[in-house]
Formats: sequence, structure tokens, C-alpha cells
Amino acid sequence: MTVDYLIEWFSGLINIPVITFLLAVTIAGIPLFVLMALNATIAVYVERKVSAFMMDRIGPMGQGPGLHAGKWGILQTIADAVKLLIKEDTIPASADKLLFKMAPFIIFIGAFLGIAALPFSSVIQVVDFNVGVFYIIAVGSVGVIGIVMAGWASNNKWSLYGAMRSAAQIISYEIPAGLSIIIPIMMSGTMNLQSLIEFQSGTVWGILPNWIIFNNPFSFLAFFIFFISAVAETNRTPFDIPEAESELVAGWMTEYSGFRWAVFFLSEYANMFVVSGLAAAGFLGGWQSPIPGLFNSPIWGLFWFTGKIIFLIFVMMWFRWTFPRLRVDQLMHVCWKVFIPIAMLNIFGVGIWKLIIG
Amino acid sequence: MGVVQGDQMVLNIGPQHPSTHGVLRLEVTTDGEIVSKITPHLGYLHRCFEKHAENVTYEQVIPFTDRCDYLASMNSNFGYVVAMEELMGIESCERVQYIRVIMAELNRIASHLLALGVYGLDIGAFTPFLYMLRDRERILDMFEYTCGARLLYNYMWIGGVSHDLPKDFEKICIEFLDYFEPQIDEYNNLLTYNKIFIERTADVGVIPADVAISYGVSGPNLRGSGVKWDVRKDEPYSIYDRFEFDVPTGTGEFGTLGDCFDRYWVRMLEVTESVKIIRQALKDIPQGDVFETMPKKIRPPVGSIYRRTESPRGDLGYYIVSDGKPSPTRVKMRSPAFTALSCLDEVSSGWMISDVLAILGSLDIVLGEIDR
Amino acid sequence: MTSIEIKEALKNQFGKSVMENDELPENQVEVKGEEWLDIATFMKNDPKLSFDQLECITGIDTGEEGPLQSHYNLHSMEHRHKIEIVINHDKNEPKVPSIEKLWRIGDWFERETYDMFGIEYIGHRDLRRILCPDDWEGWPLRKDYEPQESFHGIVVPKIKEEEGWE
Amino acid sequence: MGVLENKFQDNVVVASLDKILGWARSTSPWYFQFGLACCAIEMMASAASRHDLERIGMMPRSSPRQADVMIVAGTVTMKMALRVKKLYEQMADPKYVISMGSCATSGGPYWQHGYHVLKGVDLVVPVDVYVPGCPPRPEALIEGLLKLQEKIQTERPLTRKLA
Repeated sequence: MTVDYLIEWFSGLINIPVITFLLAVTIAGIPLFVLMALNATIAVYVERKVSAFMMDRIGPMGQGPGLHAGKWGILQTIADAVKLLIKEDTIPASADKLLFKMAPFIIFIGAFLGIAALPFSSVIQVVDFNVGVFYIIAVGSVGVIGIVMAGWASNNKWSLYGAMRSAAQIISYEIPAGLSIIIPIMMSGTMNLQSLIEFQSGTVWGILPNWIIFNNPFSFLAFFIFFISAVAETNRTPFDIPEAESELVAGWMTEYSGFRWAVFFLSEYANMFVVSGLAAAGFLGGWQSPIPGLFNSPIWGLFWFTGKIIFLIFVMMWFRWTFPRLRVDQLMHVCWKVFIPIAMLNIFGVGIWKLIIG
Repeated sequence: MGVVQGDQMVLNIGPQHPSTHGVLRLEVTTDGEIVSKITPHLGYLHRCFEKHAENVTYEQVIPFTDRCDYLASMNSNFGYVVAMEELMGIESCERVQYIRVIMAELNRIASHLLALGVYGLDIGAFTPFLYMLRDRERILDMFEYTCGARLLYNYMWIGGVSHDLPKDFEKICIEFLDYFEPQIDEYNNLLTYNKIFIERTADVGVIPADVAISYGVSGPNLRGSGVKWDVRKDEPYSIYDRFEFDVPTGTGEFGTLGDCFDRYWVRMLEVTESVKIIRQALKDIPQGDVFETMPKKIRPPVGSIYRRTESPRGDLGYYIVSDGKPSPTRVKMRSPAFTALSCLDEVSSGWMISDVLAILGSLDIVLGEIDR
Repeated sequence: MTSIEIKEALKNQFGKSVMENDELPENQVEVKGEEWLDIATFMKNDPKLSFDQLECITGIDTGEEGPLQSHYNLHSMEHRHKIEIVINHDKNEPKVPSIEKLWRIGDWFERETYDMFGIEYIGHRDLRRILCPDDWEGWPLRKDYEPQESFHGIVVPKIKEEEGWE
Repeated sequence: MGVLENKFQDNVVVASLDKILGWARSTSPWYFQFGLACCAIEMMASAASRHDLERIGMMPRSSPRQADVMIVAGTVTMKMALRVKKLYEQMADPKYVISMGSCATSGGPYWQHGYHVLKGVDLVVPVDVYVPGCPPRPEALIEGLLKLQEKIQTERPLTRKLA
């Protein structure tokens, strides 16, 4: 979409395909990067405030001597980011230096590429793949390579434990997530995110919007399996065993400091954004308005889509500050013995449903 | 770090680690996630309590007992003064006895709240911890109102207490208890009956009763294994024989008898029992002068005594030897957390790393008391 | 059973190893160090005594002339009776059989007493210092203990009486 | 940091950059969860609902690499002293140390007969702020942290130091 427009526009100026392509990609990438940074900054602030309110605290208030972090501490995360940027970048003497330096960027790339395919509105989308769903799932799993690299390169036992747990967890939970996201694809018959969302227009039973989650009981269940697996894929409580603070200190991030660690943080929140975006597009009607027929312009679409993402991210935060943590074997148990069989049955069920009813 | 031998790996947990409850080092031999052996290394907080006690006078020992078990200073004081009064053959007046019981039970609630909250934190639930700490603050406020200190009180003196209760203490205390009792349900809803919490604690780290006794495990940990043993009931000291309260024991509600959940649950039930005791004590407390029975000169006769009392962590014993001089010859503290920690290796080998920390948390250790 | 009955029971079984010492209070029994393991085994396993809980081991340095003492506080969960065993040690070579196999907590209590007083427990599986670092010098709770002047390069500032810090 | 530190002549741009950096550092001093003894309980109480250290931008980190402030909360013993030093060395620059309570400051009640107690954590690591008390109340700790923030704000990280 956006990239296509840009390429068309640039090729009117310069007729060398490589250069136009590079220019277009760079220009399209900058807003993505800004979005990622903005997302992390706001999400960290919101997370700190949300957690504080859940715990009977007030969270960052920007208090301090002299200059302070604004009313309600809204500049808090900016201060954090600047501080992390100028902090010393420690690399342990016994670390594998190349891998240690590369790992944050691989994790970052995984998250960054995912955002590129998110349909923010019927017209705002950086790249409109015809296999968008498949693409997001695929690039989402690049991150785990970075995590294993980080854990191995740190040459620290906590990091290694964190990385191993993380690898097992993310790879396992990709299966129920993938099996569940097949259901929207089965129902709409397309992997293209825009057509998938367009499929979800109109109403079901006259009142509810025709989102896939409301379409039939199997898809309703599939949404929850997908969302829970998505939470697990982003390593958040109750599935935060790779960085479990009370067990593994900081898991695979133990040895990272300063900027590199900030990149991990950025990617974590970007990952949350991507999986929430995929859940919103696949099950919750993407940029479709919750009131069918009203507020359906592309600008409203942007509002609805980000609104749904923010809601899902809020739910993830809610999980994090409410639940205890699972143990690694229980985590695997839930995945392999509960979610995967149900997800399989779901596919079967939707097939039958489509045959008989829809 | 450690030495790698074949397929086993040595992992050092601590001395600085978020869930070792202080500065404890566990040398854990693991095979992947499974733990095969644990060697605890203590002494990172060895502050020479016993050496100090030999060099100061009898009254001056009390502040040091505060700092041993810093989560339940009142109970540490209580044990020492009970032992000292028995050694000297004196008895403090009625009002003092009641005040001591009220303070000790309030501190037991505070200590249990922290233990339960930190246990939630070990399992990964952050919010209950802060809720419990919030209510603990209100207890500390009452202590502060009475004796001016928040954490280390030096409140119970030999033959008396340092300050009488403030005039409206009774009202404040009842108000707190009325507020606090419904809160217990909130904790239960938030943490105790959470499915994940039960999965993580039930059947984990079972201590059978005979093993517990052999290791000298005491207090809620022993009661969690189903042994009905409470020094307050079985060897009553002070005026504990006047109050009606139950001794809750583990029942293996969700798993095996003596698992982590039982130990957690016994603590939760004990909080309710303490509330009962405080209510009774507040009802019966007589008027009087708290300095009346305080001896002018503390010079116990030659002899020795071993006395144990029920601290929130279990049997807290003091062995005091006097040779007639103003300072003791020997003061030994038999710390309940020390004995509880000693069974960690036997209980937790074969479990996973996450479980080891869950078991350690369920034992509710205080390093100040282990290392002294 | 009362302390006197327990004392009688021990005397009947072990004769001279249980010593007569009138200075001791009623609840204490002095025994010979060398026989301690046998006595302890009997005390734990005899159904009438059945001391299943070792409450505390206290080491005492009684001063320059006096001996080193070990006090064992035993308690029976079954019969709810208790007794205190006293063992006197030779100050130059304090040795006593270990009872850590009978009561598992004895393991750590003995290590602690070893750490503080240097009493050696024969047959203990892992007799190391428990509280002080492994390379610590001296037995801290003995009356003649002098603190170390430095530890791994950390100099301990000396305190002079009245003058304060040096 | 490293590369840029103390490399620039003093001028208007550098001075205002310095001010921004100082602001950022002082506004988000993440502390290292390093509880040693009794004071750690008061440190927990300061972080909990009533006092809430997060108001002044403090966030707990359990890995030394990511923390800025080490709050030495409690008695440092000889056995622990070497570890304290190591943990301090593991922290990334810029790093600050708060000595909380009299035990960490001077040995506190244990200074006379405490054969195994380090008489002040400043014997092994440099200390920025001393907070007195046994244990200091949460208010006292917060006051100490505000003092530390003031100190950080006066730093000029980029400006070349005069020899």
C-alpha cells in the first residue's frame, strides 16, 4: 500500500528501480520506527501507571528536586530512555562479543518487520501482503533466535536458563497460535489482512458486528486460545518464565545494560503491539467500527484499530499484575495437552460449521 | 560461578538474589531444570549477636534481640524477657502481661502478612504483596503510636514495658481489627484460590511429620505437616493459657499433607487466630502501672535457663547463662528459621529451580535470625 | 516422665557414664563425652524416653579455668517431657561423637558450635564452618578470642577505649 | 557512555546538553534490589503503597547491570563485603551508592564487638549519600534519594574536567 504508492511516485522522478525501492522503503520505515518508539514510551508509562493503580499506589509523579518529570510524571519514560541511551554499555569479558552485540538487533528486527504489515486502516498500511497473516506469524518467530543468541552469548547461567526456557516456550506456543489464526483464514478464505477485515463488515444476528469472534462458538474459543498464546509468545506474566524476576534475576537480559537493554524493552512492547494487532485484525474486525454502519471512514478506522490494540495491551497488563507465574513444565502442559488439542478440534468444528450453516 | 561436571551444572543462587529473602547463598546442583542437590551457605549476615550479648548488660541485650528477627521484633523481645524473668524468678504485673500479648500477636500478624506477601512474590504475583504490606503499615502505625519505632522497638523490658499504651489505643486497635478481618477474604480471592497459585504450591515440597521433627522444624512449618504443636498451647508462657484460640494445622486440602500450600494456609489461618487473641486481650486488659514490677537492678542469680516461646517462625529459644555478674556469660538464641532452612536440601531435591524458590519462600526464613 | 525419672532411667542403663554432679540443677544430667553417641541412641529409640526432637545445642566457655561445655536440650513430642544433657570438654582438645545421624538438625547445630567454639564432632559427615567464612581464624565465642586485624585486604579499624576510632 | 564523557569544552550547547543529561539521570535513578538486613524491610516499605518510591522515578531492578543506584540496606559483614564490591563493579556507569542505616555507614550497633561486621561500607565502595537511622524511616530514605538526585543534577557529564 503505502510502499506501493511511494514506489510509484518515486519512479516518476528517478527511473532506477533499486534506488526508488530503497528510497520508498526508507521513507516508509521512519514512521514505523517512530511508532515503535512512541508505542514503547507510552506503553511503559501506562504500564507503570496501571500497575500502580492496581496496587494502591500512584506511580510516577515526576517529583524530585529542581527539574522534574512533568505533571503526573508524563516525561518519566523519556527521562528513562535518555538515561539508558547514555549509560555505559557493559560487555562481560567472557561474553561472545559479536553475538552479544547482534542479539538485540535481531530481536528488534523481528518486532519491527511485524508492524510493517499491520492494517491500521483501509488505506494506511505499509505493505499489503497477500499472505499478511502468514507473514506476521513468520517474522514474529525471528525474535526467538535473538533471545537464544543473547542468552548464549552472555555466558551467564541465568541468561542461559532464560534463553532455553524462552526458546521452548515461544516455539511451543506458536503452534496453538498458528492453529487458531487458521480459523479466520478458513472462514474468510484469504490470508490478506485487508480482505480479511473487509470480510468482517456487516452484522451477525442483526445486532453484533460481524467479527469473526462472534461468528460461531468455535471462533469465539479460538480467539481466547490465540490471545493467551500470544501473551505467552511475548513472554509476559503468567508466562514470563524466561525473565522470571524472582527465579532468574532478569533471565536472558541479565547481562545487558544501557542502550542494548532498552532495545529489548522496545521490542517487547512492539511485540505486544504486533500480536494485539493480529488478534484485532483476525478476530475483532480490525478497523471495522463496533457499531456496524457508523463511523466507518478510514480515519475512524485508524481510531478503532489502535483502540482495539490498546485495549488488548491493557488486558495483557492486567494479567501481568494479577496472576502468579506458571512453572516451566506446567506451561508446556497447558500448551501441548490443552491448547493444541482444542485448537485442532476448533478447526474441525469450524469446517463442519461452514459446511452446515455458513 | 561454579564447576561444570559432566551433565550437571552448579548454579549459585545468591547472596544477592531477589527471592532469597536476604543474603543467603544456595549452591544448587542441577541437571537442566531439575535440582539434584542444594548446599545452603549461611553467614552473610552473621552479626555476632551472641558475642555482643556477652559484653553488654542484661537490659542492653534486648535491642540486639530486636535486630535478630527483624520482622517480629516484639516476639524476639518477648522470648528474651520471658526467659530472663523466669531466671530471675520475678513476674511482671497483669497489665504488662496483657500489653505484651497484644503487641506480640499484632507483630505476628504483621510478620505473617509479610511472609504471605513475599511468598506471592516468589510465585510471581506482585499485587497481593503490596496489599499485604499496605495493611502491615497500619500495624506499624500502632506500634509507632505506642513506642515511637516502626520496625525495631526495644519495647518489652525485663519486668515491664518501655511505654504504657496510649489512651485511645484500644479504640484504634479495634478499628484496625474490624477493617482487617474482611481484608483476609480479599487476599484469599486474589491469591490463595488462584488456580495457578494452587498448581504451583500444592504437592510441592512435602515435609513429612517425622522428617520435620527430626530437622527441628517448628512453628507454622511443623503445623503445616499436621503436627499440632504450639508452644503457646503446649508449654504456655506469660498468660497465653487464658485465651481461647485454635491451633490450625495443615490438612492437605489441595495436595499432600505438608506441602507448600499447607504451610501458606496455616499462616493465613493463624492470622485469624491472632485477631481472636487480641480481641480477648483488649476486652480483659486491667489498669495498672507498667513500671511497677520493673526491678531496679538486674542481677540474676547464678544459673542457667533454656526457655522457648512461639515466634511467628516457630520455637524461638533462649539459653541464658548467668554467673552473677551484670552481663551474661552466654546467651544463645535457638532460631526457628535456622532449623527450618536446614531441611531445604532434603525437601527440595528432585524439584525444579522454580519449586526450590517456592519451597524456600514457604519456609518463611529471616536471615537475621539464621545468621544472628 | 520427670527429669529425675529420666536421670534414673539413664543411670540404670549406662551406670558410671552418667555422672553424679550435685552442682547441676535438677533438669540437667552430665554424661561422659565418649559414651554420648550410645546414650543418645538409647534416648532416641527407647520407647519410654523417645526423645525425637533435639531443640538446641549450646556451647559454653566457662572462663579461663573452667572447661568448655556442650548443653543439649532434648524434647519428646510423644511424651512431652524434656531434659538437658551436659558434656564437659577438654579445652585443648575438645572432641565429642557426633549425633547428626540421630537428629538431622544436629548437623547444623554441631557445625555452628564447631564454628564458634572449635569443638570437634567425630563422625560428622561435613564439619565445616557455617557462619564465618571458611578461611576465618580463631573460635569467636571463646572468651580469649582476639578479632582478626584484616580480612582479604579489608583492614578492620581498631577501637581504643575512650579515644574512639583510631 | 564512555565515548562522549568529559570530551567537550564548556560552551552553551554542551552546558544545555549536560543539563538534559543530568535531568534524565536524576529523574530515573533505578535502584538495585539489594536488601541485606533490617533496613531492607524499610526499603521494601518505601517502595510499597504508602511511600511509593516510583513517584520519584525509582524502579527496582534485580540485575546490577541495569541499575543506577545501589542502596546498601543493612549490615555488611566480612563475608558479604567482597560480594558487595563485586556487585558494585558489575554495575554500569554512571553508578551511585546510598549507604542506608547506621550499620552500612559505620557498623552501627555492631561496631564494638562485631568481629565479623564491616565497619562501614565505604571501606569497600565509594558512597554518595549516607542515610542515618537504625533503621531509617522510609521518609528518611526518600530524603536521601532526593539529596542524591540533587547531586546528580549538578554533575556535568560531557564537559571536560579541568586537570
